[in-house]
Amino acid sequence: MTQVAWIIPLLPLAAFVLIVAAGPRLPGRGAYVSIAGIVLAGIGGLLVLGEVIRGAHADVTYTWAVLGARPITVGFVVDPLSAIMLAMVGVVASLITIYSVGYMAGDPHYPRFFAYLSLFQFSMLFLILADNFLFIYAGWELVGLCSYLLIGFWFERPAAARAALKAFITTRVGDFSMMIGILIIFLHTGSLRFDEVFRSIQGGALAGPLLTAAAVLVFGGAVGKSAQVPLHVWLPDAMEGPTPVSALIHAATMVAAGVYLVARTYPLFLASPDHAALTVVAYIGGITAIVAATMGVVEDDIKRVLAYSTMSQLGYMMLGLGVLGYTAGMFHLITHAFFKALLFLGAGSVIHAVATNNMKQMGGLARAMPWTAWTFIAGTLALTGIPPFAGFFSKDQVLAAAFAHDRVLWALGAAGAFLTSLYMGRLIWYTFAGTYRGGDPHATPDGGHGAGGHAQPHESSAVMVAPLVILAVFAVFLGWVGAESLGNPFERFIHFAGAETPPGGFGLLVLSIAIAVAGWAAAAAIYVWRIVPSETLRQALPWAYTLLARRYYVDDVYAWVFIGVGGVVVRLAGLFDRYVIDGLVNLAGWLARQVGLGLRYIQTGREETYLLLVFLGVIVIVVVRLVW
Amino acid sequence: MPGLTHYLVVSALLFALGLFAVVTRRNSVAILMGVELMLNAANINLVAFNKYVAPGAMQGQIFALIVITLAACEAAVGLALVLAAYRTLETVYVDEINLMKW
Amino acid sequence: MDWIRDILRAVVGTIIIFSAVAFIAVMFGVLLERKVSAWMQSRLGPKHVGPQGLLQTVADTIKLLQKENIVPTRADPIIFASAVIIVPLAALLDYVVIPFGTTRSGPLIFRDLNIGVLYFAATSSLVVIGILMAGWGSNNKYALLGGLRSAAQMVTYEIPIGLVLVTVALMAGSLSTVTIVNGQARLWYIVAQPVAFLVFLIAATAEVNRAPFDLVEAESELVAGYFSEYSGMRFALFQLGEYGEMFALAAMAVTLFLGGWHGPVLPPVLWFVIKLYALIFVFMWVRWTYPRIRIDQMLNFSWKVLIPVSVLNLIVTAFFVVMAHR
Amino acid sequence: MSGEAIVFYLLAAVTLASGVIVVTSENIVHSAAALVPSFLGVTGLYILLNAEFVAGIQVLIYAGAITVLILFAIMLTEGGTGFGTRQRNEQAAVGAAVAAAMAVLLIVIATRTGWTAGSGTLPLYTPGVIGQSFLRQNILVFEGTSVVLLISLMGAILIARRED
Repeated sequence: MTQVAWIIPLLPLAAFVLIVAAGPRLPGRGAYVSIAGIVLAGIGGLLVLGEVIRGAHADVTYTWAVLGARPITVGFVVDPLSAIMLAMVGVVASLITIYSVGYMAGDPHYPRFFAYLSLFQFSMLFLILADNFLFIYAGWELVGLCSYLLIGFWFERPAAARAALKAFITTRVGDFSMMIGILIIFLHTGSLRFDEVFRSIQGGALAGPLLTAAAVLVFGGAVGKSAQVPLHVWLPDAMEGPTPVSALIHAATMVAAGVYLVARTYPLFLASPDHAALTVVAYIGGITAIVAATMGVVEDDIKRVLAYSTMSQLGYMMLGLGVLGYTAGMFHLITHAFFKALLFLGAGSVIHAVATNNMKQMGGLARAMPWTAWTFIAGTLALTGIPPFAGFFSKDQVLAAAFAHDRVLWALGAAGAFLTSLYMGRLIWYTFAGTYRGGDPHATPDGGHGAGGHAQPHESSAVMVAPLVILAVFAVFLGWVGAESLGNPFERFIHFAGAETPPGGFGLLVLSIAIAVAGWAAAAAIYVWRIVPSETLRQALPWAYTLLARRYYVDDVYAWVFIGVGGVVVRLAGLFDRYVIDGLVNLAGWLARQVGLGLRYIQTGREETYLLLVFLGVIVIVVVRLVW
Repeated sequence: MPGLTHYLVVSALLFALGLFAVVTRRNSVAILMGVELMLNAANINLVAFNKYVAPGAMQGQIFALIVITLAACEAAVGLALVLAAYRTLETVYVDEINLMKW
Repeated sequence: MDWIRDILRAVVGTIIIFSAVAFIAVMFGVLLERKVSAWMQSRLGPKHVGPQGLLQTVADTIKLLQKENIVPTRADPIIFASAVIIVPLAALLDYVVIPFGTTRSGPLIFRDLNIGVLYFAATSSLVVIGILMAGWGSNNKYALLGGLRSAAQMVTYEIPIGLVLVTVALMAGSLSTVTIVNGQARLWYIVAQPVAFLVFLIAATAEVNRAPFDLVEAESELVAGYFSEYSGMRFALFQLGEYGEMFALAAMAVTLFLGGWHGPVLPPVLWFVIKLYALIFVFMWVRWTYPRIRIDQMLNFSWKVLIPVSVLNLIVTAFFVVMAHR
Repeated sequence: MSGEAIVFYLLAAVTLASGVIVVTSENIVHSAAALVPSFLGVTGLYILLNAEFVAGIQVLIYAGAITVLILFAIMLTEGGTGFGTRQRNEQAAVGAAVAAAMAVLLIVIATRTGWTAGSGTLPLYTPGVIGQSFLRQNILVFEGTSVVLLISLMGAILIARRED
């Protein structure tokens, strides 16, 4: 299986082609084909994972083209890193696709959704299996495209169309940076293949500040894709897409591709002098972790809260990688994928039931939809790092690595963990506790994704609940594979020489738990016991609230820079274009016209004129000949 | 005794007259007349060369005869065209026959 | 310079024709016409001027000479005047190649051109131009219609005449009229070419605008055709041209088919004159016997009957000539 | 001045004077009528050049047929009624200059070139000799011309035919 792992991405691709070609005529209007493709791919991924755990390894390379003396090779690699990603993506995507059958039921563009989903799955698996920068870049762009298509799936909604464009353009900035980085690497090492590139770097083909620059540029791609500061602005808006898409792309897989990219090209970062590149990675991650968490505290849209949470957790992963916690970062990636997918799907289930995204219009849903509520709470506990849920192990490892490496970064992470508990607690109490504050769900106009005609919120269908339950199981128990008390099997499987996570120590463990619990307590104090009600806080700190609600004005700065300043530049360029360039073009046209107007006295269409000119010519020739 | 040059001069003048008619006349029939004059000038040349430059040969006269034949063809077709144009456009002035222009 | 002598001879000959042959013949022809018509209509005809009215035409000519030359107001004076000259001149030029007889020093002919028959066709075709000019120059719709009809008719009937000329030239192996006449010393071509003779006779009748092809001058339709506006001596000159053309065609018919001057006992010139007047009489006979035909019938007859027949005749003749030379 | 020269100059004068009328007359019928003496003058020149057959054909075709055809065309179109109409286009002056320059150039070339006078006796250009030449040395030209003649005959009929 390992040697033919390239089949795995082709299964969703085949599903995509089938749905595009046959569409609604397929069983389940294309959904079953899509599910079959990704489930088979997921099984394949698990098989590969099993074989890799037992020591299998594959690296297949073909020479695709030769540029001068430099062969461009393409191929795929199966090692622990790609195997675990393959399995994770396969399983999570399978569950989300199954969930989508229920969530998207009744949508007029049902087959198109599954076609996009399959195309995305292909792209993601392709990206994971890439053994060279070319393939990873191609997969990178493909998932970007799918993200664009899926965010704008309800393109008839202006907000969705705008969000899709925003995501596409923002990630494009990162992608461009990544392309430059790849080109620098190719220029100096003469290869795009990871093995050869790393070997060349060890041989000193690329070193010093240039290497750092290349690494940071490649990391720029990850910043864009993983929604790290300062390219994070697209992810909250990306929640305009269907919730399964948010779960699959903007929580579990695609945004994790940035982390995967850093992990995949880790030798590049590690080779950077004084760990400069890794420091950049770590600080970007740490800042993102806390910035996103603070923004999440004031957000009312349930999906956006989760989106900020995702950004924050991605920041943790980056932080982990940046502080030499290679295993910790990857471990957090895997666990996060499961519990964040669970949270998103649960949020989707809630939205499906109440037909709104606004948490303030929910409440008391735990009674109406217990399955959703309990799985959601399990995911939340995992996220906030309450033992023994999955997030506890991974986050703890990240924080331990940060503590060992840089206390400032640890402080950022710890503050983020506190805030995580705070906003997640807020979310839980707003949504599931108390009494129902919303109106008739189907009276609200925001029911564009198949809200049924029911007066009271009720539990979602089995096809939606079943994935929740499976994911909840993962969220609860997956952490143990990285438990140090069990010898941390995950680290034995995925590790990187020179970036071993140091053991955290018991004190740190307790501190971490205490921070998480403190967050929960703060949330309870504000939202349940109302010791310090949120309104009071808002009035006491209006500037802080405004700052957070306006997302630190980043969007406004961008708007000012790109629309204000950029607009001026563009307008100047427009003037230049209109008067100088167009002037030149019009001058050419005007000249041609004037010449034509002049010449048309020769082109009269009458034989007399032509004959006269002929004989004039004859006379000139003869005179010249006679005079000569 | 008039020699070759005499005939050539007459031919040249006749040719210039024909050319003048062709270039300046508006009436298409008059243009055809100019063409006939030019052809006559050419024929004078042919026959004169036959007599003075190549007395033993026949080609000068042969070609003069062929030119006359073709002139008849040209006149027939040309005048047929003039008639057809006149029937359609009710004019024989070439600068007014400009339906296909611009 | 023998060709200067030729030109002088031609000029002198033209004068002689003009005075002797043409004037006298034509005047006599006009009288004959009136006499024949009178005879056919059981009348007497001119009888008072001269013996048996012989000088009637002379008197008429003198009368015409005295008459005023009227030029219509809107007429084109140059064209109007020059048309009068072209018509009789072209008719008279035909006589250059007619061999009237033979003497001990050679044939009695103004110039025995080696392109004789071609010359005849060329000069007789010039008449059309005169007629067109007369018709247009008169600024009279009858004249213009008559001129156009006449031109169409003459152009049409020139073709069978030309084909017949070629046929006979083929028989004789020459374009020279003298050679053609000499070729008939033993057998007149009318025997070998009866079809060609008939075609020629019919076409000649049409060529000179005589009945039944006289619709050009149809009094009932077009007054007098292209010379409606002409008066006095100009009218006489047109008459001269017409009769001159008729005599020329008759003379050519004699030359081509009736053996020219050949004949027993009588002197050659006399034989020629006898044959000529016999043909003239035939023309007149036809004129006063047959009714006029319509213009479309006339044109159709030439294009659909005469020309195909003469072409066929030419081909057959050519075939036999080639076979005979084998 | 010899007799031949007198005749030559006479014929040349007739030809060119008529030609001038042809190209300058404001009356199209006058132009057409003036073609006749011009063609006949050229005919005379042919006779001076010992080309009697060409001369005969010239009279038959040009004077007899083409002129009549032109007159017919004039009568069938506007019959020379366009007296008031401008007969010359706007490039008359330039055209006159070009034509004059062309005449001067041709005359200069004709007088400057040293024509090699051919040796040999002038044969008698009888119709028979010309016919033999046509059907022996120049058979291809002859046949080609006859095809052109046939085609133009049919073409002229086709073009001038009134479509009913």
